[in-house]
Amino acid sequence: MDLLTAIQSNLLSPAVLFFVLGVFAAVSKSDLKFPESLYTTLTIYLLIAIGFKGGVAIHEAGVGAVWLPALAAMALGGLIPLWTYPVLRKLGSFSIADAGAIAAHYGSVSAVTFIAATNFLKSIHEPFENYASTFLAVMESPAIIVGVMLGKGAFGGKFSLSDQGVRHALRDAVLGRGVLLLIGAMVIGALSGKNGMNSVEGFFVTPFQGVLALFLLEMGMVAGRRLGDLKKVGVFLLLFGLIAPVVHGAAGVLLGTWVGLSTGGAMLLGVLAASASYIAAPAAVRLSLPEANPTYSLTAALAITFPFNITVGVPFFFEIAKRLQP
Amino acid sequence: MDLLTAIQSNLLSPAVLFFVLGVFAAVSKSDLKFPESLYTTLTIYLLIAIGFKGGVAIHEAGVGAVWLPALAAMALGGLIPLWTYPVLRKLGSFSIADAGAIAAHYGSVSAVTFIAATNFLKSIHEPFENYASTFLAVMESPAIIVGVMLGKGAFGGKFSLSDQGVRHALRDAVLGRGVLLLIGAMVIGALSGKNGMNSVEGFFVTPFQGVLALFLLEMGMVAGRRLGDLKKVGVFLLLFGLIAPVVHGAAGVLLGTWVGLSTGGAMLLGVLAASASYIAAPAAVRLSLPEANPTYSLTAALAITFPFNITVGVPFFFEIAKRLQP
Amino acid sequence: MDLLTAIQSNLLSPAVLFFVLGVFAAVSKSDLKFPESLYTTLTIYLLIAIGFKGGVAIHEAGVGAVWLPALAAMALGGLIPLWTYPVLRKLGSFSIADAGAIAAHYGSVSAVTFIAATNFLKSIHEPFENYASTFLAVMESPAIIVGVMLGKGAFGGKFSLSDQGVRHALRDAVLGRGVLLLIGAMVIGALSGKNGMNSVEGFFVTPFQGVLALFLLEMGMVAGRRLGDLKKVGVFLLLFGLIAPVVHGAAGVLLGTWVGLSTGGAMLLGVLAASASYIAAPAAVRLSLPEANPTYSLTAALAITFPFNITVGVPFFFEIAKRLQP
Amino acid sequence: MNLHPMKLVTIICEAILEERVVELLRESGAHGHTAFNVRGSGHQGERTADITETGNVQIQVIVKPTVATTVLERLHRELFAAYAMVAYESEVHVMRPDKF
Amino acid sequence: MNLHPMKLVTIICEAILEERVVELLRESGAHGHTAFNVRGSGHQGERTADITETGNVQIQVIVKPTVATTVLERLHRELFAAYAMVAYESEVHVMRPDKF
Amino acid sequence: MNLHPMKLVTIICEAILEERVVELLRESGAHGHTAFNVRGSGHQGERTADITETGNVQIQVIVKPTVATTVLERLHRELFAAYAMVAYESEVHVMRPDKF
Ligand SMILES: Nc1ncnc2c1ncn2[C@@H]1O[C@H](COP(=O)(O)O)[C@@H](O)[C@H]1O
Ligand SMILES: Nc1ncnc2c1ncn2[C@@H]1O[C@H](COP(=O)(O)O)[C@@H](O)[C@H]1O
Ligand SMILES: Nc1ncnc2c1ncn2[C@@H]1O[C@H](COP(=O)(O)O)[C@@H](O)[C@H]1O
Ligand code: NA
Ligand code: NA
Ligand code: NA
Repeated sequence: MDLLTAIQSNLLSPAVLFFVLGVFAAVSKSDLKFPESLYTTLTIYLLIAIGFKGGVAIHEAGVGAVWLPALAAMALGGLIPLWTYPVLRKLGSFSIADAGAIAAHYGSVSAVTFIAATNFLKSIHEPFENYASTFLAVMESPAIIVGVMLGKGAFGGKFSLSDQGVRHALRDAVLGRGVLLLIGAMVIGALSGKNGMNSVEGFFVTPFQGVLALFLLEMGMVAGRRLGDLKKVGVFLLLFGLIAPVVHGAAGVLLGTWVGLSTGGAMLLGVLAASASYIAAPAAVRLSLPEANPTYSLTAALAITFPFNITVGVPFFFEIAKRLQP
Repeated sequence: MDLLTAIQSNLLSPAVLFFVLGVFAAVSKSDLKFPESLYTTLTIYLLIAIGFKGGVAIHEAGVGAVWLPALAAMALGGLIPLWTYPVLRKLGSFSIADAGAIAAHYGSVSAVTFIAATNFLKSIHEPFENYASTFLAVMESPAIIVGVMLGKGAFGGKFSLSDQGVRHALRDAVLGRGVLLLIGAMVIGALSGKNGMNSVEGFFVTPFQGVLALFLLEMGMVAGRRLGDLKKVGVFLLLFGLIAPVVHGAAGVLLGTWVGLSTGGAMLLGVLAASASYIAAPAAVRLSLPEANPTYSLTAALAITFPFNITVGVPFFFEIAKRLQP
Repeated sequence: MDLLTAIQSNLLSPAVLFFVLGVFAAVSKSDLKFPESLYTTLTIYLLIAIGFKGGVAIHEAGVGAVWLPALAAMALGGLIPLWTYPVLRKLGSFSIADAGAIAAHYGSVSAVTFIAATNFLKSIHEPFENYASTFLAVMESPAIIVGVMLGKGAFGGKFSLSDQGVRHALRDAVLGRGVLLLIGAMVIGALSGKNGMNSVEGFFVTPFQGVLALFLLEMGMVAGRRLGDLKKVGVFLLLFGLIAPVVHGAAGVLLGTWVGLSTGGAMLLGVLAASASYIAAPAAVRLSLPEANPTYSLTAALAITFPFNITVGVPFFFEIAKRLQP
Repeated sequence: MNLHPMKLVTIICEAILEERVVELLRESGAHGHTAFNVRGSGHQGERTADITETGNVQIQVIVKPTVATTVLERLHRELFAAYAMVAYESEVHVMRPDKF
Repeated sequence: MNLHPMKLVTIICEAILEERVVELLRESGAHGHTAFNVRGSGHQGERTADITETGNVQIQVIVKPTVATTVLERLHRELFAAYAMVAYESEVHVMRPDKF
Repeated sequence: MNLHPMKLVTIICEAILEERVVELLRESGAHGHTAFNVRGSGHQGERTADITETGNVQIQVIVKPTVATTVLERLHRELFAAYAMVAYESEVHVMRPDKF
């Protein structure tokens, strides 16, 4: 399949189409509204399902195969803010807090983008390391910590652990429900193995794609409500939201290939690097960098980078991964 | 299978029995209560699932096969209030607002009644046009618009688009979440076709019947709480709630047969015509015709016509469709 | 499989591991929180699913096979408080109200413990009477009624049906949503039989184990929050929470064997007797015995007896059942 | 426009008490009430709302001053001692005094 | 610390009216509002919150006294007669009066 | 029956602040609190409650007048500038003044 066919088939997947429907619902001011508990429930479900499947994969592959690429993924997440921050400061003229906030979002990761990428691989029957969700789990926190430190002016000495907001934020970044559910379910998957999978497959695997579609309908509504903010964020951030994923994605694919991942696996690491967090990072950043304007980071992550990744980015990073594979 | 066996097997389906359990829970004042978010979630799920399946069917059958019966269905929905209204005014002595309100409910449709009918067809292995849910989608709004206009005294000149309630109501009728989810999911199904279906089948098809049973448990509780209102609505409305579905159902089957639908398809159009809305219509009517007493329309639609249709009506309209088939 | 292997494999089941994850989440003060409606929804789902499966089993086995063991189960439930109460009064020096409250909890049953036990049997391919959930349904109420009467000082003459709390509590014990859903779904299962099962299997059976795991994650959090109360309840109650299930479980297995149940069935009756209620009983007891301290009964039932049963108790009672079988 | 003084009594208590409190309000002469689920903390410790058993409910009722007194006195006598509960009264103004 | 008197208007009504009431508030000069779902009972009978159609919503708005009067008068004129609804005013104190 | 005047402080703010605000209340001398999720609009725009990140929480606390002042002042100093937030004080009457 060539890049264009891949993009097209990706665009016609139910998940992407439900995202578009959500955007339409928001823009047309329909009275469709998800109950908050549904959103929370879907989040819990998706995180457990990904984590559990990853854990079963670790059980099969052995920790020996996983630790090196996982460490590489973690490092990449923590490093991304270090080059994103100066770009945002110098070229984008953002305040210290805003630059740190945006850097935290783009270093951290989006679980749904990751799932969309695995779906794409499955749809073209491309194999990949099933334990790749480990990368997702370890990439969520480091960038948030680094970004918050940068946004607090860590290098100007204003960063302090006695700041209540920072304390709450760091605790949430390390022990937030996202990390807890992903890692927790992963450990459970690794402990219970194939037997465990057989028993819960009918809930965590069979309906998974449909649940994802439902979740993307809601994400579409949330993103759609932010479309109006696109004007406020300015041309620079708009371009940043398109270029950053391309750069980070390429870096991720490269690193993945280098540590010996398959084409599919390297592409997934690229997608993770390219993705920007819109669940864990916003909450942690809001608590610790209140002077940062959430409109910038959230609009860029959710209304620009996320749609770019799940439509064009996913097949694009796959193309890169194919060409880089030795 | 003869009519009686059909009725009996229909009565013993889990869906109908869970409805009865719900009525019992309400009447016995049990402390069973569904959280509101569960009801909303079930509604969203059912609408998306029906719409999506219908869309995939359109993908297979081609729009060419669908447009004529869909147009006929739409027209039927818009016409039903035109004869229902004078009957309610003259024979029932209802006020203008009340007659318009009830007419809107009976012209519009009930998604759950439609599903119960497709289940019945599946249980007796009777084929039908899978795209029939298109009829459901296009029949929801027209009757509401016509009924509200009648109830506002459209012909006496009191109807006005500058009335805030009317504006809100019409917008909801045309772009309410019911229509949005049904048509949206339908378009997605038509675009993503068999491939899309394969990926989300485990969520939107496999557990569907069970989710419906759960939803009917809740509907039973809602209907059960209205049983006490049966005394208030009077004998005329009680009879209307039983005769209207028979007349509308027969008209629907006739029209369906005439535009070339199969026995199953004609029966489904009959069931839709016979059904009365208790989700979209009540909200729209309440907003635009506040002087109408909701007890009349809701009790008739939910506590009389709905149970009649899902128990006796469904097999009955099938019987008619069989006899009319050339 | 010997007892130790059985315990080990039981400990590594996803359900038990998710319970542990929940305890960890609570103890580590993570921000993970389930929405209330999710908890209610999971409860409704689990009760209907168990009840329905039991009903289908009654349909197959015939009421003739079920009534005797069901009656025995019911009697056992009502009798347990009669010996538990004096022990708590004399040896534990609890007040009349507290002793009655705890006795009510330990006579009543825990649905999730029951499910964990059936899972264990399935995992070791041990057959059991599928209608055993009938025992669960009939054992919930009697102990609550007896326990509340004891706690009200029934024998000292202070018990009175004109007490509002008692009236509410008894009505809930007999017609609470737990009993209503279990018995209601059971009747529906018995009426709709294999056909009904075929239609709703994809919802009430396929995802069941996974839903249970999710529910146990929440139960783990609830139990984890009670761990701090372990100090408050004292050594006596701690021991009681471990010894009572062993004694009651052995009695249940004995009775089950005696009325002719299979090894698996006798073990299930034992598990039910051993289990302590933490849903129906707490609510009913709180309403009718407000002077009883809920910390005692809930902590014992939820933080001691429940974990004991689902980890060690289940394989242990199976071992007893095997040895008792003629 | 004429506004008339009324009392708003707010009761925050264990969720399982809702039905009993509403019954008590009706018996005391209230013609309506409003309720919703809340979480909180107090002398009986933390009350989380993720399961019904540990959740709270907030019940609000607008009544005439005399009814407010009856309500608070009955709550005091019948429920305060045994349950996690807070109740307070405040002054509000309504347009249709005959409604309450 | 300086506290400034403001009016808190509370409206409890059928859930489907939320959008209309919020529009009315904005038109009357309010600069914000807060809303949440509730259940209740009153002259129009019991309103259970398990389905949106029969649920209520409670809307709270802090406004200047003159705006409060406008809001209550418009509610009275436009919505009181036809819908299940209760509205009342009470006195609150805020720190940033220019916010309202 | 004796009723005692107390202050009810109501805080409406971004949902993610709940834990911090409750901590602040405890530090200021409150012995309890009540909280629930709400939606709303204000100077920071609309806050819909369908996802936690954009939802609000309403926190209510009954305290002695001096504690109310401390609470409002600390909110003003520490949180008002940076977050979507409204806080106000009102007068309520309780039966058990030692509880607060
Ligand atoms: N000072 C307070 N301010 C606001 N709500 C309170 C206060 N104290 C208690 N509550 C509420 O009332 C419930 C019962 O209080 P208590 O009986 O003190 O445990 C708590 O769970 C809170 O929801
Ligand atoms: N006396 C009251 N106190 C508190 N809330 C009330 C009262 N009367 C009515 N309500 C609320 O307002 C809604 C509409 O009232 P009504 O128009 O009287 O049916 C009810 O469903 C309750 O939620
Ligand atoms: N005038 C008002 N009346 C009632 N609630 C308000 C008002 N203004 C703001 N709020 C609430 O306080 C939140 C934060 O307000 P703001 O900081 O102005 O955006 C809003 O989302 C509303 O829930
Ligand atoms: Na990233
Ligand atoms: Na119709
Ligand atoms: Na027991």
